[in-house]
Amino acid sequence: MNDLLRFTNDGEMIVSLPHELDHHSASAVRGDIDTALFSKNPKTLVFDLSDVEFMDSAGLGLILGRYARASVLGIPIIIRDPSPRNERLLSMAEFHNIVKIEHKEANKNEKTAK
Amino acid sequence: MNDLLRFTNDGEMIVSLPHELDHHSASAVRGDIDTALFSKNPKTLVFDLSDVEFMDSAGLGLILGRYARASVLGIPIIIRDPSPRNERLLSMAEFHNIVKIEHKEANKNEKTAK
Amino acid sequence: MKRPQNEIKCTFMSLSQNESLARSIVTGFMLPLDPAVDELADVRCAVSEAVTNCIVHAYRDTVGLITMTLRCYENGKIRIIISDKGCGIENVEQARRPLFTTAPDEDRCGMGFSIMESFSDSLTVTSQIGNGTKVTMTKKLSPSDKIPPT
Amino acid sequence: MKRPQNEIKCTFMSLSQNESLARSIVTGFMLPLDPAVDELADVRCAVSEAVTNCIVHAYRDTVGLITMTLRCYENGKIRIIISDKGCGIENVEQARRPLFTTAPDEDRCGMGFSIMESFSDSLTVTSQIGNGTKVTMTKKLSPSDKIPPT
Ligand SMILES: Nc1ncnc2c1ncn2[C@@H]1O[C@H](COP(=O)(O)OP(=O)(O)O)[C@@H](O)[C@H]1O
Ligand SMILES: Nc1ncnc2c1ncn2[C@@H]1O[C@H](COP(=O)(O)OP(=O)(O)O)[C@@H](O)[C@H]1O
Repeated sequence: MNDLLRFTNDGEMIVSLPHELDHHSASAVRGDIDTALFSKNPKTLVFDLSDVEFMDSAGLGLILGRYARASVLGIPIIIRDPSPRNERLLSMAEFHNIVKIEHKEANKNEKTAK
Repeated sequence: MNDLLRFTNDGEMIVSLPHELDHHSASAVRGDIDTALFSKNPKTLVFDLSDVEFMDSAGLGLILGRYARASVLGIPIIIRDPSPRNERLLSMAEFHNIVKIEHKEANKNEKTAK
Repeated sequence: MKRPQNEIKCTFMSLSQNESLARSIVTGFMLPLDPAVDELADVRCAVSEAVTNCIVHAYRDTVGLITMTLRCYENGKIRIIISDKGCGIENVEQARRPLFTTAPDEDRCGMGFSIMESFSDSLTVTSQIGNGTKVTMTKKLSPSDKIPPT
Repeated sequence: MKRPQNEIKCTFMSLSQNESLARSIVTGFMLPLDPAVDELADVRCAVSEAVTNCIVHAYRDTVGLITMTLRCYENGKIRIIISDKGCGIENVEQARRPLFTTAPDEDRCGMGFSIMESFSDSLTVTSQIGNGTKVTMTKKLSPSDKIPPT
């Protein structure tokens, strides 16, 4: 995976989740995410869902598993730019209660428009 | 099918073949093409292949069947803008010998560029 | 039930790469039925859950065969049956509860059956320890507003 | 031959809408193998020909079942078997000749077997009158230049 992980100057570790996020693809990225999480010790862990066209409960499980690890390290999690459909899936598993879900794409476009 | 058939001022009847041209989709358009061919009596019958992403021998058969009917009516056939892959398929069935294959998209772009 | 208008039965190995294969098959089967975008997405997701369960739970640490049958009927109803010959489920009622999972350490979150249930009109699960599990889902597609091809 | 790395067997009705379904299945099966664009297109076309023949010739004026089996092996070889229980072919050698067709008035142009042959590495056709036809194709995919996912 090429652009799975990015690190910003303000301490965000951004995980760009794959186009089709199922058990197969989740298993393929999990190790890399965990390794980076422990070695880079970011200030915030961001899951960028803007490219995720398909997601099932394996995506929920992937995020939940990282949430558990990040919590131990005291690192907050943000879920960024889920599609309406994926946000519905996240709320089915009550993710709204434990992580911040934000929409940055919209803001970005606003800024560009000005 | 919405834009299957178009008629130009210089007597061309243009058939825009579907994205996936197999036996199923060929059967769906065949009747409309033949009805128009006999009722509108165009000067030239053009098969526009620019949108055809997939084609198998059913596409060859569709064109060949129209070729036979058009020949009886004295109407010449032009195959326009096949992809390299589809042109290879046409030449496997020796279509070069019986119909004109032309590439107009390139010309069009040239004109636009000027 | 009446004769199906179309039917496909597939048997494939319980490899995780076949999760996307199963979704491709469902998509290919449903597209001629002209489903709404969300209906197709619902069914793709429900199928993905059922197939993943066979791979992750039924054939844990082994590879076995998964059977998927898709049927559609004249009234726009589709029926999907996904079965395995794996370990089976001890307590189906418990397994179907939201958030219940026997594999939390593998990032399973126990939402598989809940998703299948909410993305279909009916979900039946039958299972026998040591003999496998069969999941049946039905969904009625909304009437298409497009003109059917003649 | 060695055990396949992956395998799927499907049985579906001989309806023309299942021509595209068969192509979807092949695509879903091949994508994880990371085929070259032209290799995938070749196989999709060859499969389309074989499946269409079952619909048009084997089960002419009736609906029967088509079976498609896809296998891939470690060395990048894939094997595709498409069979029907339809009318069978009287003279296979003749049927395989370019431009030979028994259905010219239905816009068949007799290029099906030629295309299957040129788009695969090997084509075997066995048939029995009244018992059906079995088409087997193999193709070796070129080694992928992309890094396999770890
Ligand atoms: N096909 C199956 N074979 C065996 N056990 C299964 C199967 N499907 C589900 N289960 C059991 O039911 C439980 C709940 O399933 P599910 O709701 O899909 O959540 P999850 O897959 O996240 O665990 C699983 O943890 C497993 O114990
Ligand atoms: N599955 C089949 N069952 C019965 N006959 C077949 C089958 N496949 C091919 N044939 C026969 O072989 C002939 C040649 O097939 P093909 O090369 O695919 O050309 P086409 O399909 O255009 O006729 C067909 O016209 C038909 O008579």
